[in-house]
This record gives sequence, structure tokens and C-alpha cells, in this order.
Amino acid sequence: MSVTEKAAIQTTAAPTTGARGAGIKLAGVEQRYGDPKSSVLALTDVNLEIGKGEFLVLLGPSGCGKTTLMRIIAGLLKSTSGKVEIDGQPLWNGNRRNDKVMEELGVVFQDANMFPWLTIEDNIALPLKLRGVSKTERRKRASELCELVGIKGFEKRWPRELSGGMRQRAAIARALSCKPQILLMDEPFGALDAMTREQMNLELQRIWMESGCTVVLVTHSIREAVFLADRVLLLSPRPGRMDTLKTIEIARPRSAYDQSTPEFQAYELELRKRLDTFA
Amino acid sequence: MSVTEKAAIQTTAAPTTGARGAGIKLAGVEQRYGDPKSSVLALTDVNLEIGKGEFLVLLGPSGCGKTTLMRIIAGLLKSTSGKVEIDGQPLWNGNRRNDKVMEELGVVFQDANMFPWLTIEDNIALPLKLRGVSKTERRKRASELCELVGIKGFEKRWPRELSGGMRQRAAIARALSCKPQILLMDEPFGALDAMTREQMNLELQRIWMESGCTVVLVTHSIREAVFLADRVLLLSPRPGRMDTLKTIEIARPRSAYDQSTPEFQAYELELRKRLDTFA
Amino acid sequence: ADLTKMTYLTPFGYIVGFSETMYADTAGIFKKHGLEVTVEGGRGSSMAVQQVTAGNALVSRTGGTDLIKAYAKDPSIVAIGEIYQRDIFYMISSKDAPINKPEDMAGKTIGIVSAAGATENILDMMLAAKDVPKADVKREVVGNAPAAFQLIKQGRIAGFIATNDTAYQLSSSGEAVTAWSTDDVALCPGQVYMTSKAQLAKNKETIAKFFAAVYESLGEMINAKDLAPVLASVSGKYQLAEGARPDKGLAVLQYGVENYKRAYQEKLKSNADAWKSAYALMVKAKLIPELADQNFYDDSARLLAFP
Amino acid sequence: MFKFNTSWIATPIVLALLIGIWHAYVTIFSVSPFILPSPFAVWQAVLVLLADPRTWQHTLITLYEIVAGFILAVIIGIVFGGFLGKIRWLEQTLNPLIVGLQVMPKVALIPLFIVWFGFGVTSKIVLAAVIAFFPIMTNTILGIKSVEMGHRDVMLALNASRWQTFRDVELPSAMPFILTGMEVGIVLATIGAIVGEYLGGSQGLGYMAVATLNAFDVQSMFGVIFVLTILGLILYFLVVMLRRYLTPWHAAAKND
Amino acid sequence: MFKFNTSWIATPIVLALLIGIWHAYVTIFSVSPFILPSPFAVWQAVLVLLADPRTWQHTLITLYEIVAGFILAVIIGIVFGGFLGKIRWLEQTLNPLIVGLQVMPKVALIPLFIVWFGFGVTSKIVLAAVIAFFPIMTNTILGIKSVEMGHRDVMLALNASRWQTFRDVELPSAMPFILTGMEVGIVLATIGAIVGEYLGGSQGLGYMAVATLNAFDVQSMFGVIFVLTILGLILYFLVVMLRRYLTPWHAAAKND
Ligand SMILES: Nc1ncnc2c1ncn2[C@@H]1O[C@H](COP(=O)(O)OP(=O)(O)OP(=O)(O)O)[C@@H](O)[C@H]1O
Ligand SMILES: Nc1ncnc2c1ncn2[C@@H]1O[C@H](COP(=O)(O)OP(=O)(O)OP(=O)(O)O)[C@@H](O)[C@H]1O
Ligand SMILES: [Mg+2]
Ligand SMILES: [Mg+2]
Repeated sequence: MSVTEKAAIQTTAAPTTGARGAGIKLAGVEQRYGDPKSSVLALTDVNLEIGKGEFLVLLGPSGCGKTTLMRIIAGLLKSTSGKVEIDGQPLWNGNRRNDKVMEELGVVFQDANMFPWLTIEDNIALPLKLRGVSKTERRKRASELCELVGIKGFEKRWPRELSGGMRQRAAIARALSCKPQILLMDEPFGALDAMTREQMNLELQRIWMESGCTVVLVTHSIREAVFLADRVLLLSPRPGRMDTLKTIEIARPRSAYDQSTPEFQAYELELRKRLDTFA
Repeated sequence: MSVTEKAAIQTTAAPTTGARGAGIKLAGVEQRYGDPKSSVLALTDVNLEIGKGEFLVLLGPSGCGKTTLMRIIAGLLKSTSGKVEIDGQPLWNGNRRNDKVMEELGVVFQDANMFPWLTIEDNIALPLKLRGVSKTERRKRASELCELVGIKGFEKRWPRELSGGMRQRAAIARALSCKPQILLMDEPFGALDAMTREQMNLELQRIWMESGCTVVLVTHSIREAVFLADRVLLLSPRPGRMDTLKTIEIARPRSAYDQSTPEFQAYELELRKRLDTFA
Repeated sequence: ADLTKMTYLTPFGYIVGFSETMYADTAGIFKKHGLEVTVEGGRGSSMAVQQVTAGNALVSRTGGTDLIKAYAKDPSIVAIGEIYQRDIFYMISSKDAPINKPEDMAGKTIGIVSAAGATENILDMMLAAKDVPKADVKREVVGNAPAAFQLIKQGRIAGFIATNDTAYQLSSSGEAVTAWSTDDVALCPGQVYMTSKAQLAKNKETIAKFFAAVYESLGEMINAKDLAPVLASVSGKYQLAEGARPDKGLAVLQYGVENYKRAYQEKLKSNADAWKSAYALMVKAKLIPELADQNFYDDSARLLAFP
Repeated sequence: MFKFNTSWIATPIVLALLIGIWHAYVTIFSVSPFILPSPFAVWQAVLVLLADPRTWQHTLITLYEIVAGFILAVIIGIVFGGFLGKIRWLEQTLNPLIVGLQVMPKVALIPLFIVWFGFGVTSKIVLAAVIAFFPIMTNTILGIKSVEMGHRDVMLALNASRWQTFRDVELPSAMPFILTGMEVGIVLATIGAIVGEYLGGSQGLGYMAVATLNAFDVQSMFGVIFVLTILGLILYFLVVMLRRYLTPWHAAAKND
Repeated sequence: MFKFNTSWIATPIVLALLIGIWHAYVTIFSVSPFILPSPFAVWQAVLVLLADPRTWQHTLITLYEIVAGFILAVIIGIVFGGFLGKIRWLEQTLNPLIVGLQVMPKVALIPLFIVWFGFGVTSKIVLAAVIAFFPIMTNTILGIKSVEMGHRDVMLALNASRWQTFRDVELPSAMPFILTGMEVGIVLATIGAIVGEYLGGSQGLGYMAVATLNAFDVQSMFGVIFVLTILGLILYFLVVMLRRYLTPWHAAAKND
């Protein structure tokens, strides 16, 4: 795999599982950190098309640039070179972000990043507030979302009163609150326990299929990657490059039982082997 | 298991794998949060003896009180009732912590908690500084530890220049710097990628076997629990209670290959089933 | 009839020593003369000069030497009448080590009220009058307060120059003080009314009315058998600084009215000798350069009021 | 702060101790009452002052000046701090001027203030505001710069406008800092108003202090200062109490 | 701050603008030089002052008072803030007294200060320290209370002593806060020293300012104030520069 398949990657048409989600196009994306003289190349040569409604999972060893790539797609970082297009529209016009494109994104970070001065409810409904949704409507939506992510009853609490995992679930609820076309998630389930994590995986699959949005998810778990992904993108370590782009052809919706099928195991093993060569 | 075996738990003598580590004894430990009137019972009825040199893993759904129990053992929280003894010595004398006992503990938290004003090196060597170790000695030890946890070359960097996973590794190095008798770890590998995580697991097993220290580790991963533990303690959700205490009788040292043995799989399945009943 | 509005600025807040204008206000004398006067509390000579030149106050009151000094900087201001014809400053020292004449000050430290202010000028003028070199006397700012006497006791200063009130306070509290008027050595115009030349030209009639009212007010105070009602009238509107004393400041008023007598008799007339003497001493003390224009005072408004 | 706790006992004890030392100092060294009256004399003077309705009028005027100046300072401080914290070149441009204004001895400006704003309360309000504004602005800038990167990222990802980011993240993040600035600010506003009264006009407790000093009534002056100090303390603790209501989520608020 | 950037151009432009307005105001309204001299007259006075060696002597004395008072305030502020930030009951006990000391108009104490410390620099140093100490202490307390819980946990788990926790965690955590307090503090120390010189003694720029004012030499007074302001600005920016060296890791430092 990998080196030989690499050529094929560029041409692979993105599958179109959903209908409504927006597509993402990355061309020649490269990221350097630090001042020009002593800069570190963190990510290079990323050329990728993510289809409308596709579920793409980013996998790779620590420090390979997954978060960096995520931030570039999210418009939080303007890559030092290369182009990003969302739904055919450039994300950046010179040094200005394209507001219309940004509206379609929902982002979940590695840290929960709850605002300590807002109750959980207000944290979750913040994106709605920014879009001018009325208070009663926000309350209603927040309580639905709390139920969805399994923190019902904690609506009126301060973030510091919740455990780390519960805070992360609130962060997911916040990203979902605006029904984004593209959902970007940076290890969203890292802080969850195994059981909740599996639940959340199923939940995420359901939400994604219902909404038809495009999802890009970063994870450390190969199993999670195979379970969720339409395609898995494996990044090689510093500087991060596209190493393997693997299409997972397991029928949807996938259930927890699918994880024990030989097909699933084969995908997992293949990715694991490739990852092991980076050591 | 569980309910019926519960009676047996109290009497189960802790295995004595190592020799040097200190033992931990918890009796009637209970924790309430909040002011007396509207308090929440987070943890109750914990009676447990952890043997010298034992490797105990705490497993349980989110919010069941794993962190709480850890903090109680670490002396960071005085439980609202019950007793904690380390190596036969009470951890608390009234409201004062027992300094001598505290010297034997090393703690890794869920967050890396690096000090932003210290370089990675100085962060790692901080415990040594507190014990009056000389600067050159500290430098030497910090560089060894960096190598051990795989962040060699980052000694002189600021914490903000490292990725989340690298920071967590530095936190592990910090906890190890004093060669503690008891190592308490709250989901230390949650932020690591799968590969590094497995490496770290093997590393931790080696360090533990060499040093003979007692380890209490909190994790969300059943696989990790089975791989590392002498015994796994499963906590039930709110209020957290000791649900299952399972001795893992797989020979040491365990290798990555042991994970595919039917024996290993059986342990994993048993714990997963029990965990599933909490949903 | 319509009242003419004007502002009068006292030298320093509302104290009994400035009661001539406050009484003219509270007794309705200003109104009788067609004026509606706002009496504001000032903060020393520089504010008086500043607010008069800015036109915020039509008339203020200041020391004669201060006026000469300001005049030397900018002859846009002018004295228009005298209210105290003796200077109000006293040289205060301890009976144990008295300072009786300027020569006694040589080689000592003398306390003054403010740096480069009226008291320091008078000190310099006294030294100049007796040809004692300026540099032989060290000075320190101690403020105008009986507290400075403590510094004499501590040996930090040998004596200090302060207002007659301070001298009065100290002797009445039983301290062993030696005090004499600085006028004995350096004759100066005491306290004068002043305005800017521009305002004088424009509002001469208003100022004349003001003088007439002040004159009437002085007369009522001097001729009153009992000053208590006068004090009551003034303190009904103005919170006098001395009001907290047991006698509410009556003794101070009785003492102050004595100072008004000459101004009343001479109808606020300026004393040419004092101006000449002060100018000569100030030049000698190098406080001011020699001036071509020495028209420090202009009695035209006064003459309009008292033809 | 207003729950029953040890400080309700300890503060009076410390206070009593200090008054004892004061009394002993005055008695043993027989200090002139012109320099430092005894605590009893001062207390007497306070009672006399409190019985006089004009003291209350002066107090109200001073209170009004302080509060008005402080509110002005808070508004201007937060607005300026908000802009300067976000717009770096503006901060660098205006900072030397603002610091200069702060360092400059305001006494020089008093005559101008009087020309511009009159002898009345306005000039004092302006002075109080000018002095109090600086720490509020400085702390607002610090607060805005201390916003967590993660929090900024969330707002960036939500494509929040500058105003929304300010209102929903920067302002609340900066609130503990701003409140600390306000704690210093109310103290400075008090000083500003009093200094203003000292240097011009004939109203307010500051004027009373100069007036009594000029009348050599030192014990009344200390009485006025006592009243002023109490006034300042009350205002300060009101601002401190604000912390509980504005930042119930902050550790510094919890610990109070 | 000292790299080449827009503020090197923008600040002078804004300054020139302000001076232009000042000049226009003085000319158009023909403001008396007793109130506000023209910028040119002031500049003339500055040149005269700078040519006079006595100005430099006075400046050195004022500088010494400010620096000594400030250093005292920093030491006492951090020590007090350190203790009060850690020992809750002590904070609650002493806080009203400290605030009271701060709010109290110090002018009343000047005669006492002179009796205790003499006419010389000591009384001014004390005054500068008393005024500057408050914001430093307040910010130290805030900083210590704002230490992250996770960081506290680490030190707790390491069984660090109170002193170690202070030295290795609380002090560095609080450093950005303390520096902000110091920025306010140096400004206040400057004010304190000047006010002290205003009200007693015969040395320093503050004394020069009163002396020139009393001599009706308003343009020289503005000249003195100009020198004072420059002195204050220099000191302030030195403290600001400290931030880079003491907190290279802090966002607020990076953004400067
Ligand atoms: N702000 C920054 N300044 C300098 N270097 C950075 C910065 N952010 C990241 N890097 C470097 O870029 C590389 C990629 O970092 P990134 O955070 O994207 O990795 P990651 O794949 O998300 O790692 P992890 O799985 O540990 O979260 C790392 O080597 C890191 O040290
Ligand atoms: N400081 C606190 N105040 C109030 N309640 C708390 C506090 N800390 C924890 N709790 C509550 O106690 C319970 C146990 O919390 P704890 O953090 O120990 O859970 P956990 O098992 O570590 O969870 P996770 O796996 O999500 O980290 C939770 O219900 C939580 O809401
Ligand atoms: Mg990452
Ligand atoms: Mg936990």
C-alpha cells in the first residue's frame, strides 16, 4: 500500500454518501511554524478532495500535524502555502476569511474549551446566540442537545462542576447546535470512557447520516477510524504528509457487531501495520 | 460476578508481585461534594487494600468517581469519611497530611499541567528541585527521562511549543523523576496516539517491574486495563461504588502478542459485559 | 432692577479674615448696590491671578508683594484698592532662642509657608533690607500652621514666617513664642483687591459698585457693638473654617475687624509709600528685575465709587 | 466578606491595637495637638461633625463626585482598554500619551480645569475620572490579552464578529482583571475628587479638610479625614462585592 | 516596544496634532500665559531648565525618591500580597486597614511625616511607597488566587512546602498580574514623590513646580512638568520592558 497507492489517491473520486453536506478541496497545502529563518515544516503537500457528505477520518502518530490540518480546514490557520476551497468557494480571499463559508463549519476541539462564565446550557447555545436566535428557542435547543450527548440535567451547571468527559460532550453539543454542513472534530472522544465513546460513535454516525453533513474527524483509535470513516487518511510523521488514503467499504449503518467481522479486522490490521512502520 | 463476589473482595489478599512498593489501604471511604445541605454523593463504601508493588487499574463509566478516588489516594482530597493508610501509616493526621507518606507518591493528572513558565526540562525536574537536587544532576535526569518517554530533543522548549500528546508524556516523566514508591495516574495516556500508547504501556510495565513500585492507574480502555493490571477495580456509576474487583492472572512480562490470546480476550469481554449493564 | 452678576474670589477658602465680602453678600448689601456676587473660595495667589486674568473672577484679593511679582511677569493685572494696609505676616520663633531681627537669621534655617511664595519673598526682602546675604539663610517649606512650632522645638528650624492667625493661635494656646510683624522691617502693601486691566476697563462701574458695597459692609462691622449677629449672618450661608471652634470664630472676627479700620477710614485707598518701599526691596532682593512700568495700582474704580 | 467570620473579630482587635499605639505615642512624647491630636480628641471632633447637617451635605457632594468620576472612568477605561487590547498599533500609539497624562502632576491642570469646568463639581469629577481611569484601562488590556487561546479558537471557528468576541469572550474573560482595576480605580477616584476639592472650590469633604487645617483646627481635620476614610472604605467594599455578582465562576471570587 | 513599528510614526503625529490644538487654543482664545502658556513658551522654558545644572540635581533627587519608594512598594506589595493571597483570614483582617490607608488623604499626614522623617528625601520615599504599594499588593493577591487548580494539584501532590509553592508556582503564575500592578505602581510612586515634594522640603522637581507656580512663572512650571512627565514615562516604560524579561512565556508579553 501507501507509496504505490499514493498516485491513485489524487484521482480517487470522493464517494457521495450524503447529499446536503459541503465538499472540501485542499490543494498543495503546506504549513511552516516559526519565523521564516528557523521555521519547522509541520505539514506538506496535502492535496485532497473531501466529497459532499463524506466522513473522513485523520489518523497518524502524535505530532504528525493532524491538529494543524484540522485548523487549516477550519479557517483558524491560513496555511503558509496552498489553497482551501469549501463547496467550490475559496476559504480565504487574500487575508480575509470568507464569512459565508465559515457559517457552514462546526468545530470540536481537543480541549472542551467551555467558557467558565456561562452555564452548560449557555455554552451549548452560544453559536445560536451569535446568530441571533431568541432566548427561549436557545433554551429549547440546548436541552435537546444535552439529551442527545447524554448530559441531561446539567443544563444549569457551571463547567467546573462537570467531569472532563462531560465537558467534552457539551463541546460536541455546542458544535452541533448550528446544524453545520461540515463538522470538524479534533479527537473529540479522547476524554470519554470506552462505553460512552462507543455510544457517541453510533450517535455520531446517526447524526451524520441524518444531517448529511461532511465530517472530518481526528482520532488516535484505529478501531474508531475504521468504524466511522468513509475514508481514512493516514498522515506520516514530521513533516506530515499524506501517506495512505484508505476507503472503508463497510455498509451503513454500521453497528457495534460489525467490529468483529473479519472485514473490519482486516482494515484495522492493515492500518495498524502501516502505522507501525513509522516507529 | 460482582454482587456475589463482592463479599470475597475484602478478604482477597493483595498479590505481592514487587517488593519495594508501598501498600495502600482504604477503609469506608466516602466522598460528598458541595455544602452539607445540598451535597452530592460521588463515591461511597470503598474498602480496598492495594498490595505493595501491585498494579491496580480503576475502570468505570464517566463521572463514576475515578478521579475522585485517585485524588483521595493522592492526598489531594480528604474524603468526607473513611480512612486512607499508605504503608501502614495514616495519610491524614486530623487535617494535616502526613509528609513522609506524601514523599512516596508520584501523580500524573488527566491534564498535563505543565508550568508554562518553565522549559520542558525544568518542568520534568521540578520534583527534584523541590528535594534540593543540584542543577547539573537535574539536567542529566531530565534528559534521561525525556528519552524514556520519547520527547528527546524538546528539553529546552516551552510547553506551548509541544503538541498535547508530547506535553502529557512530559507529565509522565515528571511524575517518574523522583522514583516514587506509589505512582498514581489519572488517564495518563488518554491524549496519546494508539501506537505511542501501546509503547507507553509496555514502558510502564517495564518501569513498574524494575522499580517494584505500586501503581494505581485510571483508564477508559478495557484493553489497557487488562494488559496492565494485577487487579482491575470496576466502579459503578453515581454514586461510585466498588462493583467488581477482578484479578488478571496473565504472566509477566506481558507482550503486545498476549493481547490476542483467548485468555486476554475473555477478561476483556467479561469486563465489557459488566460495564455495559451500567448503561 | 436687574442685578449685575459678578464673581469674587477669596484668597483662600472661607475664613473669618475675608468676611467683608461674605457679610456684604449675606446682609444683602451687594444686592442693595445692584450686584449679585458669587463669592468663591480661592487657593492662594496663583489661583487668584490665574482666575482673574482668565475672566472667571472679576475681583480677587491678594498680597501686595504677590501682585508686584505677577505684574513683573505680565503687567495685565492691577491692584485697585487696599483692604489690609499692613502685611499679615509674622516672624515666629521660640522665646528660648528668639529671632528678633533679620541679622539673627544668618546661618539658620527658617520655615516658610510655600516655596517662592509670599513668605519667602518677604524673608528675602527683610534680609535685603538689612543686607544679610540670601545664601546665609536656609529655608524649608513648613506650611502655614501652628504645627511648625513643633519643628522649632525639634531643632529642625530656628523660626518661621506665618500669618498673624498662626501667631495668635500659638500665643493663645500658651506656647512661649516671640512674634513680630514683618512690616516692621519690610514695609509692604498688605492685602489688595485686584483685577485684570482688561476687566477694569470694561467693568469699572461694576467694580465701583463692589467697592461701595464693601465699604458699607466694613462700616457695619466696625460700628456693630456686638459682632455675634454679623458672624451668624455670614456662617448662615458660608461654612467658615473657624466655625468648629467653641466661640465659632467670634474672637477671630473681633481681632480681624481691627485690621479693617484703616481701610474703612481711608476708603480702601492705596498707600503709595508702601508700594514704593516694597518695589525697592524686591528689586534689591533680586526677586524682580527693575521695571519701567510701575503702575501696580489704579485707583480709578475706587475714585468712581468714592468721588 | 459579609458573612460572619474571624475578620469581624480580628479587624477590630488590630484596629484597637493601632489606636492604642497612637494614644500612647501622643501621651508619652506629649505630641502637640497641632501635629497629631489624640484619638479621643479626633473622636470628639467626628461626633461634632456628624451632628452637623452641613457635613452631610459636603459628604454627599464628595460622594457624587467620586461616583460620577468612577463611573466615567469605568466606561472610558473599558472602552479604551477594549480597543487598545485588540488593536495593537493603537495601543502603541496612544499608550505614551495616556501614561504621560497619568504621570503628569494634575495640579498644573487645575486652573485650566476650573476655567473649563468651573469651580463646581464638574472639575472634580473630571479629575477623579482621569486618575481612576488608568488602572481600569491597563487591567482591561491585560485581561483581553490573557484570553485563553482555546477560547479564541472557539469564537474564530464560530466566525464571531469582533464585537461578539468582545462581548461574549473577551469582556467576561477580562472581568476578574477589570474588577481588580476597579478596586484600585475607586480608591484613586476618591483621591482624585478629594485632591480636586483641596485645590479649588468650596464644597466637599476635601474642602472641609483644607478649611479646618487653615483654621488650625487639626482635630477637626482628622475628623474630616476619618469621615473621608470611612466613605472611601464603603465605596471600595461595594466594588469588591461587585465581584461576587459579576464573576461568580471565578476562583478569586469564590475565595473571597 | 522598541522594535521599529508604526507607533514610532503614529505617536509623534498624534502628539503634533495635540500640540497644534493647544497652540490654536491659546492663540484663538488669547488665553493668559498665567493659565496656559503657548507650547513654544513652554519649550523655551524647558531649554532654559535643561541648561541649568540645578534642574539636574533636582531631577536626580526626585528620581531617587521615586525609585526607592517604588522598590519598597514592590517588595512590600509582593510580600504582603503573597501572604494575604494565601492566608485568607489575614487578608480579611488587614484589608480594611490597608484600603483605609490608601483612601486616606495623605496630605494630612505630611506634617507628621516631616516630624518623623525630616524635610529630606525620606518622607517622600515613604509617601511614594505608601501610594504605589496598593495596586501591586492587590494584583499579587489576584494573581495568586488565579493560579490554575491543576497547577496547585501538582504542587500539592509533590508535597511542596508553602514557600516552594509560592516561589515555583504562585509567584510565576502571578507575575503577569504583578507586572500590571507595577505598571500602575510606578506611575503612583511618581505621583507620590511629587506630591511629597509639593507639600514639604526644598528639593526635587515637585518643589520646583510649586516654586515656579508661586513665582507666577507658569511657563517654567509647565517646563518642570514636562521634565517630570518625561521622567515618569521613562520609568514607566522601563517597568513595561521588564515584562519581556520576566514573563517571556506569557501571551500578554508576546503581544507587546
Ligand atoms: N504554534 C506552534 N508553534 C511551533 N510549532 C508547532 C506549533 N503547533 C504545532 N507545532 C509543531 O507542529 C507539529 C504538528 O503539531 P500538531 O499539533 O498538528 O500535531 P498532532 O498530530 O495534532 O499531534 P497530537 O496527536 O499529539 O495532538 C508538531 O511537531 C508540533 O511541535
Ligand atoms: N468539585 C466538584 N464539585 C461538585 N461535584 C463534583 C466535583 N468534582 C466532581 N464532581 C462530581 O462527582 C462525580 C465524580 O466525578 P469524577 O471527576 O471523579 O469522575 P470521573 O470518574 O473521573 O469522570 P471522567 O471519566 O469523566 O473523568 C461527578 O458526578 C461530578 O459531577
Ligand atoms: Mg493534536
Ligand atoms: Mg476523571
